[in-house]
Amino acid sequence: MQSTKSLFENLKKDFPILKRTVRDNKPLVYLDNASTTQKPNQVIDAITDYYQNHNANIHRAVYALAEESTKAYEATRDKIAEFLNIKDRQEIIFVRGTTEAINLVAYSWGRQHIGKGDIIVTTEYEHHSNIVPWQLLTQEKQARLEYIRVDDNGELVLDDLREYLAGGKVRLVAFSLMSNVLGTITNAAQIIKECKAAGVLTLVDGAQAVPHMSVDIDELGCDFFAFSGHKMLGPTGVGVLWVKRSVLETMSPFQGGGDMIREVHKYESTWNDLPYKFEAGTPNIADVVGLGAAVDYLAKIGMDNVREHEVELTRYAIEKLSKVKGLHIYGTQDISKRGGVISFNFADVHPHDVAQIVDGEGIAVRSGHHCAQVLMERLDVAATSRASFYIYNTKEDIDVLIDALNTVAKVFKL
Amino acid sequence: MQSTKSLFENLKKDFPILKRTVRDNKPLVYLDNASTTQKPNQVIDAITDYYQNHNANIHRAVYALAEESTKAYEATRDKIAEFLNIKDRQEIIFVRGTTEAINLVAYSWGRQHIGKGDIIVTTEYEHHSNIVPWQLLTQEKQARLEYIRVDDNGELVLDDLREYLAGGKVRLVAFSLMSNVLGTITNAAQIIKECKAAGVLTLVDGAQAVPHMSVDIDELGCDFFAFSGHKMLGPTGVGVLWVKRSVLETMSPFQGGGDMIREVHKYESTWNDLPYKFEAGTPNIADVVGLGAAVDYLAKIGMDNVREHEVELTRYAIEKLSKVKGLHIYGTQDISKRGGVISFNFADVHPHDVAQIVDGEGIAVRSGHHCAQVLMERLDVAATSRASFYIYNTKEDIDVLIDALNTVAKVFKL
Amino acid sequence: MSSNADIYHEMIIDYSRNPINYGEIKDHDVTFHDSNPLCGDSIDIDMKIDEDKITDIKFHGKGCAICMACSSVLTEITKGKSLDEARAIEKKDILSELGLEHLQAVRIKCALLSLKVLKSALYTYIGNNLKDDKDVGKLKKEAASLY
Amino acid sequence: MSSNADIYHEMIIDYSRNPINYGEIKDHDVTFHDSNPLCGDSIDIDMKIDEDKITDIKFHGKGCAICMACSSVLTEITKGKSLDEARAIEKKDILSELGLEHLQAVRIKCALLSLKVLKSALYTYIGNNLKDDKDVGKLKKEAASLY
Ligand SMILES: Cc1ncc(COP(=O)(O)O)c(C=O)c1O
Ligand SMILES: Cc1ncc(COP(=O)(O)O)c(C=O)c1O
Repeated sequence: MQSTKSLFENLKKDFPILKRTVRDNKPLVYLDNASTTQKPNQVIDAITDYYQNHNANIHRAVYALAEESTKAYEATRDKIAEFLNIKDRQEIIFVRGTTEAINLVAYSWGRQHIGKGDIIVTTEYEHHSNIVPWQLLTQEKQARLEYIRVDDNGELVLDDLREYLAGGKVRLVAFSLMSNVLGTITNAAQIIKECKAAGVLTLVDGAQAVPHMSVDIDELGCDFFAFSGHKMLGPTGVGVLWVKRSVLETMSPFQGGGDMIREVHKYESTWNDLPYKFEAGTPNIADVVGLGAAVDYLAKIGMDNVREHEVELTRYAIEKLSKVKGLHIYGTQDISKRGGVISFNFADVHPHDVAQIVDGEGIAVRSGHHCAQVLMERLDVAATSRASFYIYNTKEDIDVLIDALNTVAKVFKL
Repeated sequence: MQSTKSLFENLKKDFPILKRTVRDNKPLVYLDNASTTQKPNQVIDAITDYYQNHNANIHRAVYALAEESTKAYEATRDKIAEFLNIKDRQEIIFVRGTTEAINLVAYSWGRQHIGKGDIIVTTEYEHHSNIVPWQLLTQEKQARLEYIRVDDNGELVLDDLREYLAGGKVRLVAFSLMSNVLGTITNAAQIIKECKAAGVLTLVDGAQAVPHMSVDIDELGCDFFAFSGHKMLGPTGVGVLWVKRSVLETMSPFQGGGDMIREVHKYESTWNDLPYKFEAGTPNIADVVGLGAAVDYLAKIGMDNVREHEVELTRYAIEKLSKVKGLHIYGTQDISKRGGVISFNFADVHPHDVAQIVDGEGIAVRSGHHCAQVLMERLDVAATSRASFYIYNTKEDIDVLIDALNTVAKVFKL
Repeated sequence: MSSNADIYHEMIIDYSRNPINYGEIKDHDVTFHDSNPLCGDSIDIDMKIDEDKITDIKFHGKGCAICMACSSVLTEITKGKSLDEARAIEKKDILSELGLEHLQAVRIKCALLSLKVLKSALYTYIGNNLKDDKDVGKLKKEAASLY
Repeated sequence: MSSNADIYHEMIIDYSRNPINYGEIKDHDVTFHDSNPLCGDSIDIDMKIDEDKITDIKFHGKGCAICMACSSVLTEITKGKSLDEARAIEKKDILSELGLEHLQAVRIKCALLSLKVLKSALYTYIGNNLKDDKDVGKLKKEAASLY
C-alpha cells in the first residue's frame, strides 16, 4: 500500500484547475475550501460520461437510457448510505445543498410540528442557512429562536442548552458539526444525548464535517442531517437531507409536482413512497451521479486519512501564522477539536484588503462574514480572513500564504 | 448562409449520445424530448471548462477564480434576458427547474396573497407541477382550485375561464404554453388579455414552449414564467423563474440562508436585492453556466428554424402514424396549433408494452401518464404512448418508429 | 425481432386479453387497492377468506400486458392457499411462471404490483383480525420491503 | 509585488487609517444607512442641508481600506455642493480620484457603497421635501440603477 504521504502528494494531478495560474502568472493556491472545493477528473468525467452516454429522465420510462440513468442516480443513494453508515436508503433525499435541506425541514417538519411558544435552539456559530429558516419559521408560528453561546475558545457553552431544555419548550436543536468560521468540531454526541433524554429532536448541519472527517450517522443518533456535494469534491447543485424514518413519516410534502405523487386527481392527490415524496420534479440527475463519483474518490482515500492530512496542515499553519506579528487567530488552538478552517485578522488591515493583496500572489482566501453574521457580532468584528484546507493542499501552499501576508505587512506599513 | 436543411443535418454530430447503440446493438433513436433533451458537446464542454478552469463560489470572494465564476454565472442571466426578451435582468431567478419555480410562486407569492374563498384557475392539461402546488396552497388557505376544460380537439375551453373570471374571486390563472401530452399550443395572448382586463395575475409554464418556439416574455405580458434547462439542451438541475418586478417586490423569501440576506441579526434579518433574495445558498453554478451555453446554441440556430424543423417532422409523423391501422392520435391535427409532441394509443395494446417492444428496436418513447393524470382522466385512458421531437431528430427516426410499431402489431396479432 | 419482443409470448398476450380471476367480489372479507406511481398501473384485489383459507380471489384494474398476466397467474396460484402459504409467495414464483426473470427494474414493478397488493391485503386482513397487535409493525415491514 | 498591491498606494492607506469627515452629525437633516450584503461593509451618512446646499456631511461605519478611502473622498467632494450637483456625482469621479478605475467588480461595490448611501440619502431628503410626489418613482429608479 501507498504511504499516506505519497497518497496526498500524488492526488494534486487529479485536479486540473490546480495547474492554473492567475493574475500575473501566479500559480493558483486555493485556500477557500470551506466555501467550495475543486473537482477531480473522476467527478468531471462522471458528469461528462453521463451526458455523453446515458442521459435520460429517470424512474418512469421503459427504454434503455432511462434504465441506465435511473440505475446511476440510485447508485449514489447507496454510496451515500454506505459512506455515512445510513441503514435505510429511503431516508436519503437529494436536494440542491445544505440550504435547501434545512429549509425543507423548516417547511415540511417545522410548519407541522412547531407551535406558539415552542422553542428552536441553534448556536451563535451557525451559518445563515441554519439561522434564517428558523427565524422565518418561528416568526410565522409565534415561536422562539434561542442561541447556544460561543465561549472565548470558540466552543459552545453547553450549559445554555441545558437551561433551554429544562424549560420544556424546546422542540428542535439545530447545530453544525463543524463551524465554517472557527473550525470548531461540535461535541455532537453530548448534545444529542441530552436532547434525546429530553425528547427533543436534533438537526445536524454536516456541510463542513462530511468532507473532512469520518461521519457515522447511525452512531450519531440525530434526527436530521444535511450536507452539500460541492464542498466534498462533488458538483454544484446537489446535496443531501437525511431524516430518520420515524420523523420523515410525520412530514408533509415540501414541493408538489412530478415524481412525488402516487395519484393526482383534480382536487386531491396522494404521495409517493419515501424518499420520492420529497423529490419533486426532474432532479439534478447528472450531478447526483457526479456526487457518487466524489464519494467514491473520498472513500478510496479514507476519511481518517483525510482528517489526518488536514490536522497536519492545520498544525503547521497555526504554528506559522502565530509567528506573524499582529496576526490574531480565532478559535481553539487545540488541533484535536478543530478542522482545517482558520479565521484570522491581521492588525488593523481589513480582511478584504488582505484578500485582495494575497489574491495578487495567486492565493484564494475568503474575507468577510462567511455567512455567519451572528458569530461576527459575537466576535465583535465586521469580518475575518479565512484560509481553509483540503486534501490537495500542501505545506508549500501555507508558505506561499505566509509570504503574501508579509507583503500585506509591507503595503500597510505594519 | 447554410440552408436550414443542411443546418439540421449537420448538428447531429454535436450530440455524442446519438452515436450510441442500445439493446441488441440497435442505433439509438431518441424520441422522448418532452421529458428531457440530449446535450450537445458545447454544453458538456462548458460545464467541464467551468470545473477545470474557473470553479469557485460566487458573489462574495475577492480572488480571481471567484471573479471569473461570478461573471460566468451572471452572464447566463443576461443571455436568458436577451433570449426571451426580458427587459430587467433582476427579474430572473435561477431555480432547479419548472417544478421548483412554480412551488416558489406558491410559497412566496401564494401564501401571502391567497385567502379563504379565493380561486386559482389551472387547466385540465397541466403537468402535475402546475396542479399539486396549487392543491397544497388552496387546501392550506381554504381557497379553491378550478380547471379550464380541454375539448375533444385538445384545446382549452376558454368559456370556462370567462365564467370563473366573472365570479370575481380568481387571483391567479396558471397554464402551460404547450401541453406536454397533446402538444397543444395554448392561446396565451387571449388568456392573458382577459385576465389583465379582470385584474388577475397569470403564470405561464413554459417548460415545453421555450425549447421549441420563439418566446417573447415582454410581449406575452404575463406575471410569472417558468421553464427548465434540461428540456432545452441544458444540464439537469437548473431552470428559471421570471417574475414581473412589481409582483416580485410583493413576495416574501422562499428559502432562508446565505446570499439571500442583507443583514442577519439574532432575531431578525433583512433581505438582499432582487433577484438574490430568492436564490438562497450556493446555487447550481456550473449548470447555470451550462444553461448559458445551451441558450447560445439555440440562439445560433434560431428558434424560428427550430419550430420550422419540428413542424415538418410533426407533419410527417402524423401522416405516417395515421396510416397505422388501429392507432389513435390525441389532440388537434392542425399542425400550426401544436408542437412536436404526439401522444397515441395503439389498438388494445397497453402503452408500456408498446414502449417495451419499440425499445427493443432502439427507440426511446415514453409511456404512461406523463405527469398529467388529470388529463388522462379527461381522455379516459390509463396511459398513452408519446413520441416527441427535437432539433436532432429526422424523418428517418420516424420511419424506424413506424417499423417498430409494425413489430408491435405482429407480436400482439393486431 | 428483439429480445424485448420475446417477452411477449403467447401466454402473456392471452392473459392480457383474457385475464383470469378478473372482476370484483362484492361480499369480500378484505380488499386492497394500490397503484404504481411511476406508470399509473392500478390494481384492486378482493378476497374471501374462510377460517385460514383463501376461498376466492379476484382482481381488477388497469395495467399493461405484463401486469395483467402476472395478476392472472398470481390469483390462480393464491386461490385455495392458506394465509401463511399466500404470505410465502415470492416474486420468483410469479416471474418464473411467465418467463419474466430478466425483466428490467421498471417493468418488474408492473409485474409485481398485484403481488404487492395481495400482500397488503393479507396484512390488512391479518392486522384486523389480530388478537394482540404487536405484530402489525413487523407485518408492515414485510409488506414495505417487497420491492 | 503584484498589481493588486499597487492599488494600495499611500493615499488609500492614509485615508483608511485617518478617514476624513468621519463621525456623526447629531442634528442632521437627513441620514441613511446601507450595507453590502456580500461582504458586510456598512456605512451611514448624515447631512446638514441648508436650502439647496449641503453644508455638512459625515460618514461612519465599517469597511475596508478602499471603502474608507472612497467615503473620505466622496464626502470631501460633496461638501458645499448643491443637491443637483451632488446628484450628478458619478462613479468615475470617485474612482479616478483614487486611481481605482480598474478594480474588479466585487471590490467596486466596496468603493461605491458610500456613493450609493449618499444618493439614497439625497433621494430620501428630496422625496420627503417634494411638493408633489410624482418624481419619487423616478428618483427610486435613479438610485436603484447605481450599481
Ligand atoms: C409542461 C411541463 N411543466 C412542468 C414540467 C416539470 O419540469 P421539471 O421536471 O423540469 O421541474 C414538465 C416536464 O416534464 C412539463 O412538461
Ligand atoms: C456550516 C455550513 N452550513 C451550511 C452551508 C450552506 O451550504 P450551501 O451553500 O451549499 O447550501 C455552508 C456553506 O457555506 C456551511 O459552511
